[in-house]
Amino acid sequence: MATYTLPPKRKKSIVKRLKHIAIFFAVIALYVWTFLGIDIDWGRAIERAFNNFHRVIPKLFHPNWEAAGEVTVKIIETITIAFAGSFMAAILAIPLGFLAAQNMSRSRFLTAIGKWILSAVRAFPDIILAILFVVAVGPNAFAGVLAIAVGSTGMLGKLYSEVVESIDMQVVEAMEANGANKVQALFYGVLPQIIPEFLSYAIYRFEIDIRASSILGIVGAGGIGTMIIFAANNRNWNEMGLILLAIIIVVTVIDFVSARIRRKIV
Amino acid sequence: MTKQTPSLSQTTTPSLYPAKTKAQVTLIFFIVIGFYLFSMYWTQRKMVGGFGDALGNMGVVIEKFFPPNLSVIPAVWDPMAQTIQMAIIATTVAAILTIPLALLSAQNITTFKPLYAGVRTLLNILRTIPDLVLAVVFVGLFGVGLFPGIMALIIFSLGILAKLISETIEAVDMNPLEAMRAAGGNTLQVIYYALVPQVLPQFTSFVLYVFEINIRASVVLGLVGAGGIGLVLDQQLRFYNYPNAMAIIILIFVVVLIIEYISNKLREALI
Amino acid sequence: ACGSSEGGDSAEGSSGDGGEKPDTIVMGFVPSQDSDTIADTVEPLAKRLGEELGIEVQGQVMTSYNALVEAMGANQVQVGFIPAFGYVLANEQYGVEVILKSERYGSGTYKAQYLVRTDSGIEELADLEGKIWAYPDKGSTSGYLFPANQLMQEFGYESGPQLETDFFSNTLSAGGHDTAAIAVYEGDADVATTFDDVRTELEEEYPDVMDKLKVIGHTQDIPNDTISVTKELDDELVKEIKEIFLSFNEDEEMIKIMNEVYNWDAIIEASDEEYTVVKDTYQKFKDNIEL
Amino acid sequence: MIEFKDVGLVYPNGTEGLKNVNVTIKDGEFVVIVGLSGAGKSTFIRSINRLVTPTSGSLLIDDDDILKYRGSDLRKLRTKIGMIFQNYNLVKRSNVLKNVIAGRLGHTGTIRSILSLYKKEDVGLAYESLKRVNIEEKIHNRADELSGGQQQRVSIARVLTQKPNYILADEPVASLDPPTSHQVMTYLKKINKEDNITTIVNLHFIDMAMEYADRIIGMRAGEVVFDGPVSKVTEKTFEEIYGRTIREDDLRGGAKES
Amino acid sequence: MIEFKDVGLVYPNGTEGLKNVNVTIKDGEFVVIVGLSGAGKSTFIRSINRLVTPTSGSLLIDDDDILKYRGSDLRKLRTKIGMIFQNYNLVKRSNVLKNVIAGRLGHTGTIRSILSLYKKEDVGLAYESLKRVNIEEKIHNRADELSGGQQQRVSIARVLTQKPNYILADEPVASLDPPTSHQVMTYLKKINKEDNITTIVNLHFIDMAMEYADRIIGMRAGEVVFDGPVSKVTEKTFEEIYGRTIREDDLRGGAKES
Ligand SMILES: Nc1ncnc2c1ncn2[C@@H]1O[C@H](COP(=O)(O)OP(=O)(O)OP(=O)(O)O)[C@@H](O)[C@H]1O
Ligand SMILES: Nc1ncnc2c1ncn2[C@@H]1O[C@H](COP(=O)(O)OP(=O)(O)OP(=O)(O)O)[C@@H](O)[C@H]1O
Ligand SMILES: [Mg+2]
Ligand SMILES: [Mg+2]
Repeated sequence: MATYTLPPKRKKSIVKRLKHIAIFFAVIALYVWTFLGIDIDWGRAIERAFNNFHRVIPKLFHPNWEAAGEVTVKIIETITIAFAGSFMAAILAIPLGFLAAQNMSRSRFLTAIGKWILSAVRAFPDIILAILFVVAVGPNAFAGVLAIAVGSTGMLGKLYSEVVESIDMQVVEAMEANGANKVQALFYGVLPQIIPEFLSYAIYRFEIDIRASSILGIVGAGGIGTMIIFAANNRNWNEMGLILLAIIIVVTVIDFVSARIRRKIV
Repeated sequence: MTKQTPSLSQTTTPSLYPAKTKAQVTLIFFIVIGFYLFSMYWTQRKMVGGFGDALGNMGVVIEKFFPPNLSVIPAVWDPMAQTIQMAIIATTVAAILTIPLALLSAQNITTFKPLYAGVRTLLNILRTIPDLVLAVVFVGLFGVGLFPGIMALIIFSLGILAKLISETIEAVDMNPLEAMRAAGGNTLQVIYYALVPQVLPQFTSFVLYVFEINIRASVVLGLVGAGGIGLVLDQQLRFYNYPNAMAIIILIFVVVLIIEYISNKLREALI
Repeated sequence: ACGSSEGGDSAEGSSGDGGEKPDTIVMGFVPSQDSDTIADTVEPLAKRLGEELGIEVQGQVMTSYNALVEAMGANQVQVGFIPAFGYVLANEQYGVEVILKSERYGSGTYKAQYLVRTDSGIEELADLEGKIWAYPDKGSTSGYLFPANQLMQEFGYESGPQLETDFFSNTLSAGGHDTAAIAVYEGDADVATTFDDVRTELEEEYPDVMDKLKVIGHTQDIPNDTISVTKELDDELVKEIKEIFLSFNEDEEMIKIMNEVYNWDAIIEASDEEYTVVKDTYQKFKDNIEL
Repeated sequence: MIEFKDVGLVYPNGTEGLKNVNVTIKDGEFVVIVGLSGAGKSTFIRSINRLVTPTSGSLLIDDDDILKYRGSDLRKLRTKIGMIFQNYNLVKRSNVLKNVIAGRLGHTGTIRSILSLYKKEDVGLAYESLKRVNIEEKIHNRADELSGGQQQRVSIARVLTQKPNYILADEPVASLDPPTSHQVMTYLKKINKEDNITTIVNLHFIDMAMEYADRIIGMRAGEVVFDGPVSKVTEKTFEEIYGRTIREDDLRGGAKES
Repeated sequence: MIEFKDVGLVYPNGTEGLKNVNVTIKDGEFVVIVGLSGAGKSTFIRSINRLVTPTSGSLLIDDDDILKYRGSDLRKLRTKIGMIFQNYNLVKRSNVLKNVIAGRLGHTGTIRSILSLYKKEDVGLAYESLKRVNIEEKIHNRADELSGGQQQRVSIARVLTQKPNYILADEPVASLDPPTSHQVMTYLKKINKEDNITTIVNLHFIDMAMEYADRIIGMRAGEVVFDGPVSKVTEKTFEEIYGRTIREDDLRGGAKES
């Protein structure tokens, strides 16, 4: 085989190269810091897991059927709470999502405000949201609804804004070329592009909210969350097994139903 | 040059959607709204107070959190660092484990149906388990400490990541993969050359997103003895040191913002 | 964020502020972790109370006493079943008053214990110096506050943090009494401070726990969980509530329920003074708990 | 009538999109703009409905300078100018009828359009337009179920529904294969003749331009270098537009690399 | 040499992609396949490197029946057949060099290629190939920064780097404008002549086919309806391929809707 001339090396600016080297070492340093900071005795952990395996795992697979009735009632309660909360969040997140989307407003300031609000909501721990709503409406399921609504708005708003940022703006331009005003362009050009994603994210969040056990326990909303906490405190693994089974079934059913609804609407 | 005037008889004016679709969508709509109204009624039936003082009551509590006692921040830096370290380890391990799982649960890569369906089901089940349950079960298995916390975060992140990334993989342009195959590449080479560059930016941003989630999940982990900032926050609340708690919340917020900033920068660099 | 729906139609009306008799009473219950069975319902008590009072009584179980304290502060909850420490906070913040407390094993108080491995060679509290201490969490009366206070007095430390770093070599916040005990059982810590006696709860999973772990000491008496009321509640009504609860002690059926569900023998009268000891302990930790 | 008077356009980054353009387009004409990539064809066309705004000169439509239009004036202007895009710019997830009826947005109140309460005659008009481009049987299909040529026909129907006085088409056939391209051009021409709508089209293919245009405008580097009827196109015209003499390849718009 | 012997292909859904195809292609030929959309052109070409597998008959390459190839045999086969696609199929986010060197994947060990440890001569070969299509100065650009024509040239360079005995090109110019199309065809022809690589190309445009091909194969509904040198193409050939007589439009591959 003939020898070929090699291509010229890529001309990278020194700044860029230094930047890459800096990032490389920063990452290495981060991991060194991490592993130095966290000491875990792996051998012991594994040995321990081995010893404890029989105490926990088999029991999870032998659900305590006696609690079936109660679990059913509680999970239905949880579904209603999670549904009402996610629904409110799905609506609340829309204006925030649009506010935080870069391509929806020319004002970088407004966008930044939107993003900040969403980050702030997400940084707020569940327990404090829970306390606030208990204080507002008393300890009951509705406090759970409100806590879930606000807690979910942060994540949904962020996801929504990313969806809005990814739409095809040419279509919006075509609407404007028709003489449509901003609102019309929104309804005809933007909404059809985002509705399916908004919907799937809302449903995804609904799933997560069904699992939002700790917050519901705190506000006294009842529901499956309280059961999880008590099963854990009482080391009742058999009951935990049943609760898990119930959650898996419910989430799977929701997955199935929502997939069908999505297919209709997408 | 006759401008055609549209004939406006009923028969030539079609409806916007076929009647069937219309009926179905309307039905779904009413079911959803109906269930919402029912849920609202159901969850409010035990409400005693009404909304009269809701905001006032909240105001009273919120006031107690202010002004935040920022002087505690130096003291809580250690647990914060511990939380970040836990999140780093959990996210890294989850990101590595996600790669094979996401490939196996992407329909366009794993053409062998049973394998695909199996992995997908496994991931769906993983995703259903509440983080608190994971934490409790792992404490049961490994005893208290950082390890069960990290394990819970890993499993929790794995469920989310693998789903998001397998969806990204399913959306890639398959043409370059075909081109690589046509050039004689084997499966690994095809994936590495044609698939990896396409999913890398999304992968990074999802991983960072999960990292952020993991930082916040540490609040839950504190409850089961996994340490970190969550434990400290919980202690401050229990002792009614709300201004201290607020300072910690602000610290978490700032950390999340920084991660978000880095995440955006990295994404820009990669896309 | 919360204004998006109309008022609760089913609510009977507003709960009275200051001295009026409300239509509905809400009873909040934070189960005590310092007990070997953790009850998950307040329903039987609420139902009976409602019947006797002729007022609707709603019972809600909550998992955080912070939330219950705040709810009582906002008068969203009028009657609270609060553990000792939670009561102290509620009293300090919102003037919540204790009227009754539970009686277990024939006593209105309980103790915390120091658990060590039988083969560890630790015999008395003084041997604990330089060891690893596992406690459930810092908000636990029996798991942290009382033992810490006792050790501080006995060995002359000023504050909790000082005790943790200077007396002990290391500490472990285990999240629960059971996990604290297990940490010692497994060798991750040398001493656990828990309620007396957490080992009974673990016997099923760890059959040899009674032999492998031994108690080397107890703290002073801690008053049991309270039944407290908000200051807005009408005095007459409070009196009535108190009497009804006390009357349960004569009721065969209720005694059975209380025993089965809450592990209580009886409900007895209590006064704020009994909790002074908890209050004092809390005061010691309040300001230096911030690490 | 559209009159460009000394129109110039400098993009924010300094690129000169249009230089000193003077062109008058009479009602009912079918004008094709040709030129190399980057010559300024799109800029020219998009100036007319103010998707871009020239930075100098004046641009009169029906004797009114549109360069000073803002807000509702602009929307009114756009209502009477229909536009067809290279990538059709249909809302892929909406069905054909909904896409087409979007052409009436400028004539419909905001509330009414949000609630999808169209006037019967608007729906009728939309259906009529679909019939004119022979695609009425796809009325309830989603736009993304259609082939490229069908999508472009839907976008023509959308413009027809708008009942514009002018139609602008920015490389309407660049994404289509040759037979479909001819189909689409044929429809455009037909509409131009039947409804007497002034039509301005950008094209890459000079032979296709010659086949359909009444008049050809050649652009190069932002300037108009040729403007005249098809019959006046000569070898020299090609030289002006492409910067070299005509070759056999140019008949397919082609050029071998030298 | 490539020999189709009674080759048939039925897709899983029942569509007959190929029917009874008997064709022999000698080494060094430049063959163009023409036919309507859906005629089976792609199926024909993709059978040769087994991206699709015929369901009957036998397909010999260098006297070996490739239809029974699996696994590593198949990869070895593909290594000696280069393929060019309509949409270039480059990895948009990778740079040009990385895309081109991917042509050597079949010759490189898995570990080596994942660690990006290319042999010096492979890199040199890639650079040489880029030079041959005159695009060496873009070597470090990302693929998505290039224009369509440039991307197609990169994909030709990728194939050249593969050093194949055969080149298959499935409508390599369908996404390109005419001048660029000719450029790309010219490069393909040049490589065919210089390296004596057997080249098989699908085209829509019959006139472009005539300009570059040594031999034309016409397909219709999965069958070969014409096979002969360019000189033998007559009006009748068009009839056979398109099902009607030749019209002016066919020279641009166009057809007005009747
Ligand atoms: N938004 C913009 N910002 C800056 N420069 C632009 C912008 N749009 C176009 N240009 C530049 O203006 C010049 C004219 O562009 P224009 O799009 O009008 O060309 P064109 O003839 O339509 O080309 P093509 O055939 O590629 O569509 C080009 O140099 C282009 O790079
Ligand atoms: N994967 C497939 N599954 C089922 N049928 C297919 C598949 N691929 C192609 N076909 C069908 O096989 C026939 C031949 O298709 P092929 O792609 O070979 O045509 P073509 O001549 O390349 O057309 P075009 O010019 O549109 O690319 C068509 O009827 C097509 O619909
Ligand atoms: Mg253009
Ligand atoms: Mg094809």
